[in-house]
Amino acid sequence: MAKTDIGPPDYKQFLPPIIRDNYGKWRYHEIVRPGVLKHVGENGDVLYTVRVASPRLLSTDHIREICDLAETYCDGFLRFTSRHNIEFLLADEHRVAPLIEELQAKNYPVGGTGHSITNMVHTQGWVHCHTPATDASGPVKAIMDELYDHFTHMDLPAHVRISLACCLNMCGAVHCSDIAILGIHRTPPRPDNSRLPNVCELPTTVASCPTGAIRADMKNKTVQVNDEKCMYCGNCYTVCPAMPIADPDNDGISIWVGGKVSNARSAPMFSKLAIPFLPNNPPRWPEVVAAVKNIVEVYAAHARKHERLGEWIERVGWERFFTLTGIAFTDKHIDDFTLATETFRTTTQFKWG
Amino acid sequence: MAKTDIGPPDYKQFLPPIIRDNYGKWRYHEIVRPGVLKHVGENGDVLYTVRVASPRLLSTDHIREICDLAETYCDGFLRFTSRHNIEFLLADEHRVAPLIEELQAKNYPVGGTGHSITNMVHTQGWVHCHTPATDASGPVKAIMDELYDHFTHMDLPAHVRISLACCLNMCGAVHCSDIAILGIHRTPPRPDNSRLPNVCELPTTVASCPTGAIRADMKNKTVQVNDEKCMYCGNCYTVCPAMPIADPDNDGISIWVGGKVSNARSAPMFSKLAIPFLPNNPPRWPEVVAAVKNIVEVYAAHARKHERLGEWIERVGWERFFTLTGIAFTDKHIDDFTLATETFRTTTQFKWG
Amino acid sequence: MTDSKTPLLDELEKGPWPSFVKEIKQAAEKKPAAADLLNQLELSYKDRIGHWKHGGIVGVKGYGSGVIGRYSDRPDLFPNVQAFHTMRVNHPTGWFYKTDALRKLCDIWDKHGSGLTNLHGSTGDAILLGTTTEHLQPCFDDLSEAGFDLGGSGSALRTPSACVGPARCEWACIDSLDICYQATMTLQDQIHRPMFPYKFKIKVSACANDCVSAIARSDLAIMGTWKGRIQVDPAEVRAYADAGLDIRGEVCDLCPTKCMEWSEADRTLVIHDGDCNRCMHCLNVMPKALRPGKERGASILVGGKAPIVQGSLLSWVIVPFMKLEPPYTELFDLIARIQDWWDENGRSRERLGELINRLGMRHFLKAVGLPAVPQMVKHPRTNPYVFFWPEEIDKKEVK
Amino acid sequence: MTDSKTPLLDELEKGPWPSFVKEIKQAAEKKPAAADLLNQLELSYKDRIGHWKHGGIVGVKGYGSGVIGRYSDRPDLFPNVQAFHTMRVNHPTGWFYKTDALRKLCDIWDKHGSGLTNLHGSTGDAILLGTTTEHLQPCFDDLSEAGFDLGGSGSALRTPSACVGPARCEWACIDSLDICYQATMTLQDQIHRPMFPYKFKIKVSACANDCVSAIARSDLAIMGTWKGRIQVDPAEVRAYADAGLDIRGEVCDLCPTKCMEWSEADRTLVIHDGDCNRCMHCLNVMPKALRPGKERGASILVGGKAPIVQGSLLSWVIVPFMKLEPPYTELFDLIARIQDWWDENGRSRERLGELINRLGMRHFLKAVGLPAVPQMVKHPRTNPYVFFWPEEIDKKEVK
Ligand code: SRM
Ligand code: SRM
Ligand code: SRM
Ligand code: SRM
Ligand code: SF4
Ligand code: SF4
Ligand code: SF4
Ligand code: SF4
Ligand code: SF4
Ligand code: SF4
Ligand code: SF4
Ligand code: SF4
Repeated sequence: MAKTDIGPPDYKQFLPPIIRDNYGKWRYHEIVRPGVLKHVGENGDVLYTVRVASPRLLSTDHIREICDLAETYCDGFLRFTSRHNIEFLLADEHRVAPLIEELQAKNYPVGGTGHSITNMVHTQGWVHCHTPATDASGPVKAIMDELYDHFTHMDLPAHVRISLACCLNMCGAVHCSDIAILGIHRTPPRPDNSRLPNVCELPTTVASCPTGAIRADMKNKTVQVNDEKCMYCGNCYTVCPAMPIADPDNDGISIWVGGKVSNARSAPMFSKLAIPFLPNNPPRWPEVVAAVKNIVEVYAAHARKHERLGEWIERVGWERFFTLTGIAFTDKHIDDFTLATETFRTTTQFKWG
Repeated sequence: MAKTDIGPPDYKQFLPPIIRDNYGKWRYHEIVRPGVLKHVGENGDVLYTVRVASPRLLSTDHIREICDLAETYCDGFLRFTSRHNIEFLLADEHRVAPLIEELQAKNYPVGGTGHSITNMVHTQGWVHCHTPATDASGPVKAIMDELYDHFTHMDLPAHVRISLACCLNMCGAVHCSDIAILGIHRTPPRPDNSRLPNVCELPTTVASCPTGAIRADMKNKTVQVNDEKCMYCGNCYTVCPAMPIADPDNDGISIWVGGKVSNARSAPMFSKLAIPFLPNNPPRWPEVVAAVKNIVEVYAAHARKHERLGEWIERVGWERFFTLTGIAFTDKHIDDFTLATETFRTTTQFKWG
Repeated sequence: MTDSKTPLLDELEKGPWPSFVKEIKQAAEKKPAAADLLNQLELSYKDRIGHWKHGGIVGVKGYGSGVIGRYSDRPDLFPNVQAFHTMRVNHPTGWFYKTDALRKLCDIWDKHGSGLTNLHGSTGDAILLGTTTEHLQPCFDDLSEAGFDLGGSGSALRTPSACVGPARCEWACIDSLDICYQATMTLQDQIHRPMFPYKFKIKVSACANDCVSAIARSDLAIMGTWKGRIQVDPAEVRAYADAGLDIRGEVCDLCPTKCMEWSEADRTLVIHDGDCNRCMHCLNVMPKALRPGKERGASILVGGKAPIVQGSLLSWVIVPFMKLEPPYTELFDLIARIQDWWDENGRSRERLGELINRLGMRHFLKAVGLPAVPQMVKHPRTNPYVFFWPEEIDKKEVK
Repeated sequence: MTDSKTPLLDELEKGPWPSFVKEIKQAAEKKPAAADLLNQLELSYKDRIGHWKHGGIVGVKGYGSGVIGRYSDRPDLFPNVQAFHTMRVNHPTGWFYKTDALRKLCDIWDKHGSGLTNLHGSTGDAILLGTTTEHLQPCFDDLSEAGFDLGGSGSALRTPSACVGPARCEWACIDSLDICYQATMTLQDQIHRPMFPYKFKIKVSACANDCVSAIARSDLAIMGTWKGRIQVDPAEVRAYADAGLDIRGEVCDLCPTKCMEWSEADRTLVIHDGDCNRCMHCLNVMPKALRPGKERGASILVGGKAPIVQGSLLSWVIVPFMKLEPPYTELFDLIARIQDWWDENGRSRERLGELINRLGMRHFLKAVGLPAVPQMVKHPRTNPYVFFWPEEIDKKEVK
């Protein structure tokens, strides 16, 4: 029988020799051009990294093509980044240009470094998950097609991290992104009274609701949803399959802005609601693409160098953000969950717009 | 029968002629010396205000003495401030010096303007209220004796507003003061099962508890307190007299810092816990006096001009505040009420101390 | 000395700060109640505990508020404070007095009460400290005769208060005194007859310095402000600089929006008013040179309160700008709509802020008819738990 | 063209960004499951709704996690994705590969699955996307043979991840890769056999830039940092200035603690390290001139998570500084104490952060034996609802 609990392969065997030699002894780096990092060791060694975009959803044949490239140019050493890009690791400066040439010939976008828009962290969507309110890969493709030049050029005030999650579970961890695309439902779940008694535990189902909208109906061994208290998070569906919530006409996408993760300059911040709802309009989600593009452009035009989207908004104020982007402010932007009072303006300090 | 609903006397009849003439038409003011304001009207009129401290608790005979002074120097016009000081209003510059002379002779402290410590907003304490965990007037007297020079001199970086409330009801509105003295209980209420059924409504009593520590005991028509969930706020006692909470050995004072109300520079801020507990040590509360003095002195030594206590702390960081003041940080400083998570440090940005 | 009955309190006669003990002793010379107050207080100092019982319900005819009942828990020892109720007298707006009015108050209180007062309580009332149940009505009658009325207590509108404002302040953007006085007069019924789920406080500050702590201490805060440019007198700006003010360091650097630039070279101050959030700091430092803009009005905030029950709240902006001119119809209509909604939905002992928090700001705004604007929030929501109104949803039958 | 069965998806083959549709089509050439995935996805694009059923429980022998069960809701139309489970393969720490290992993965997946993958999932696993129940065990056997193991899913420890750290970054203050790898190896049992109230995630970033989003996305975040002075190379600082970097504007002014001073005159940079909060900004802008201080270790934070159920949380500092050297005993002991407490007290589907919030930080600190320090909070509490421990109270009998 197969061995269990062996854990992943030891990463050390996958480190190229130059990294093994300079492990923990790098002195500095430079971005020599978009997508190309140059790391210099204390001993003068130089490592080049060429970063290319990936659709993340990869076929094995495509992976083999990537392996071919890595073998030709990098002695077979490569890595993936925490945002799903591919990085070719080269000890030999002379191979950098030829690699890039071949990459470009094969339509691999080279970029994603520095003050650019790098790959979008995203999720499964209609490709594999059971709870999505939108697709993942489709909107990502449509958005990145539009923002392509910002991947290959470092022409923004600072890093812009865009992420997508197809439901409120937020597997794409969009809660701290410069721009977050979040699939949302807008109608309450519809308990299937015939199936529910067999497939769901009542107490768990009731407890799953963050707003207490679910009441157990002991007599019928099912549950009732108080539609007024339901904000369509879908958590009840996660724990109880007999409470479907997807709704083609009312599911869609919300847009969030101003989050960040790094501790650089400002502390990490949550993303905040910018646009409560845009329709699911496959295959290219034009409303979503336009909205994201607008935000990026307004940011690029107004922010100062090194200023992340959220830092810029904090400096100029949210009222200014809404004015400049032309996004409508609605009652949905005003929090009404448990920490709502912390977000209300408790000062006369504000701008007119 | 007496007329009802006549409302207060119309304030306009109490305005001195110079104010009536310049109402809404003041051009600027200067603080000519501590306690003396000079307001200049658009037409060049000049109004002098001489501000003196008051113990707030005044006997009628003392009020009459104040009236005498106002009649001698101000044609009988005076006002009180929102912090209980007395203000003599003079149209005639020549009467200012004589007034001050007489005030000083009679031991009225002149001051409380500009970057000073003005009067302490405070409450009833043992003089009149039924829920206090400490006295009000006594600690105020002891503290202001010690800080007297900061009332009569404008020698601090900015305004320092000190307030006192003798219980968590916070009538002294200490929740937004530079330094707040707050009476606290530290033991749970003791339901008096014999009286309770007659004097208290069970549902109201149960509902009064912010932490859900009270359970109705329907059988005995009384309530039970879960000591572990009780944080001694005393609210149950407010709604149900049969739940006394005062405890001479464990009641005392907590100290809070860094609140402010004005919108100048920074938005209004709540006061934050500095010292969880100091004993009730009448008649002069030496531990409390020393603690307040220490905070004022550390602040005075380190803050920049115009920087309120809370603004200074926000700039240097709370870890630095605790280091500089030598105040011990404890688990009690860490919030565990409903908005606690908003106060936890969600960044690696901090100082070592 | 040695045989003082109040050795502990005597300690508080020492020191430069005016002594409340002296006040009580002064009153005690004439009033047995004041003497017993002193003695009971001494006992509290000894026992480290209060000696008042939970207040009872007492009052004057036709009113449900204005009096705080109070009884000693040691009437055996201190019979003259067996009952020791306070009367809250609505102060003249702005706490302005002419001495004749003050003297009248003193005379009435010497006649009916302990001779002790608080000028003023922290809500703003002139507090007459300690009388018996029998004296309440006659005292009220005399007060009324003298032109005074009681303030609020209990689940009523509490005595509104206002900063000194236009009477003596160059920054007043609204007539805080008149607004407060008109509110007090218009809402008399609410002050005297508790009719609400809990207390309701209104405070008026004529600028953002908030000298009556309206944002922190009132359910409804009216805060003067302006639109348009700060009025700059360039000559006076230079005069401040000449007099040694470090305009860059003390003014520009402390401007929260960093919208001011001081050029040392040509000695001019530029303000990018579009970015200014009217915090008042620069005006505070240079009152002679800078004045509020010309289009004036108020921001309205709601929900401020102390911690009981759900925690302290600072007030929240609900109207960024409202013109305020007599008879303040728009303001008073809004207050009425707010109170109606609160009255209808509030639980007992639930302040306005707590109710809004419980039901959600969107319900409040809809009920009182105010549009959502970004000025209402520090930042938009961070959680995705967004409600949509039924009318916003595509009604097609869901399969 | 006109008779494409997937006209909607075809649209997503256009444009410069790499197309996932092309990937699926490529796999579909060999794999009927990929072909049916494509067709079902086209239907979803048409219907604007997903066509997967709620996942079932499937897995491999001895493990409770690592596989996500998935079934089509239209097996009638798409029989080849009737079952379409994913396998989460624990990635090599740092996502480093040599091509032979990657090729082995591909071969195994071509043998057992759809030929489609995610490199990588957002927790970090190499995701093998879509196979049948029958293939799970054989696929696992082949993976194990090739040196791979599954990652976490369900109420288990999830696959830990780490930033590239010392392997390729000059700022690494800890060996993020080794720590992550040791944690992964030490805690194998927790990864494979769900034993907790809910999921638990560990991420390691070797500096405050947090390139694996540890603070936002893990229950336990290990963040490299340093004590002492930033190492400054004055010559390189000048070189940056010479090359045109605006050191005052781009570095000093953006320093959050304003603890840096650049003197244009003598071209020197002074850092008041005592005020520095090690945000990394200045190092980021001038990597050649500035380096982290020499005493290195980590800050430990806990509680980060996405919104379900009680709202998103960013992690909270619980240990400001811990030296981290192999075998990391102090760290692993702390993790064990934390998990024990959570396991004992947590309700089903309650993440660590939510539990701490429910029971109170003081209980957590006491249980895991950590002292309260100011670094744990943005600011001390503002509400007066303070608990005292019984042992802090004067025990004299209360009368
Ligand atoms: C490769 C990668 C780590 C890994 O283990 O995979 C990485 C690598 C580097 N990061 Fe990062 N970061 C990587 C994800 C992140 C993330 C996580 C994320 O985006 O999900 C963050 C936090 C993002 C956020 O704040 O929302 C992150 C925040 C930073 C920062 C801080 C940026 C800021 O100013 O806020 C720096 C510093 C800088 O670039 O000046 C940085 C710097 C760097 C440096 C320069 C470090 C170094 O000296 O080698 C590396 C090249 C950066 C570049 O792309 O220009 N890295 N970096 C990740 C590449 C992702 C990608 O493919 O684009
Ligand atoms: C008389 C009074 C109003 C009243 O209607 O009674 C008043 C009067 C003035 N205040 Fe005030 N303030 C008065 C209570 C307040 C309060 C309320 C409080 O303390 O409870 C505040 C908010 C305090 C807070 O933020 O916690 C307050 C915050 C200010 C500020 C903003 C200070 C800051 O920088 O944060 C100014 C501006 C300044 O002084 O530069 C100000 C300025 C002024 C000016 C200069 C306004 C003017 O041009 O006339 C007045 C003289 C100030 C002085 O004392 O130096 N006043 N002022 C109150 C006097 C209280 C006292 O006896 O000491
Ligand atoms: C007299 C006064 C204190 C003083 O010495 O100045 C006072 C005294 C009492 N307050 Fe107060 N409050 C007084 C101003 C305040 C303020 C300050 C303000 O109005 O600006 C506050 C904080 C602001 C607020 O309202 O939130 C305040 C917040 C409370 C609370 C807590 C309310 C809350 O929602 O958190 C209570 C408890 C209650 O209502 O049951 C309370 C209750 C009480 C009671 C009636 C005690 C009780 O539980 O029944 C006190 C009667 C004392 C006595 O025996 O005379 N008092 N009370 C103030 C009223 C004088 C006046 O009319 O001018
Ligand atoms: C595959 C993946 C998305 C992706 O395409 O990358 C994923 C997919 C699912 N996640 Fe996730 N999560 C994935 C990373 C995350 C992350 C990101 C991270 O780990 O950094 C998060 C946010 C961080 C966090 O954990 O808080 C995340 C937060 C959730 C949640 C909400 C948890 C919460 O406490 O808020 C759920 C709901 C649940 O657990 O029931 C969830 C549930 C799910 C389930 C299992 C659906 C469910 O309700 O049972 C999804 C299965 C999809 C499928 O059919 O394959 N997933 N999930 C990621 C795991 C791949 C991997 O192992 O590498
Ligand atoms: S975000 Fe929601 S729909 Fe998308 S993969 Fe995660 S759980 Fe599934
Ligand atoms: S969708 Fe969310 S809010 Fe609505 S009933 Fe289900 S768990 Fe509750
Ligand atoms: S703070 Fe408490 S004890 Fe003091 S007067 Fe107010 S209610 Fe009474
Ligand atoms: S004192 Fe406060 S916390 Fe304790 S039982 Fe009474 S209401 Fe509850
Ligand atoms: S609030 Fe403003 S207008 Fe009113 S007195 Fe204070 S400074 Fe003047
Ligand atoms: S009022 Fe405040 S924000 Fe406006 S310019 Fe002056 S200092 Fe700046
Ligand atoms: S987190 Fe820091 S150490 Fe790790 S890769 Fe990013 S910048 Fe380098
Ligand atoms: S690391 Fe950040 S806080 Fe420290 S000196 Fe550099 S910029 Fe300033």
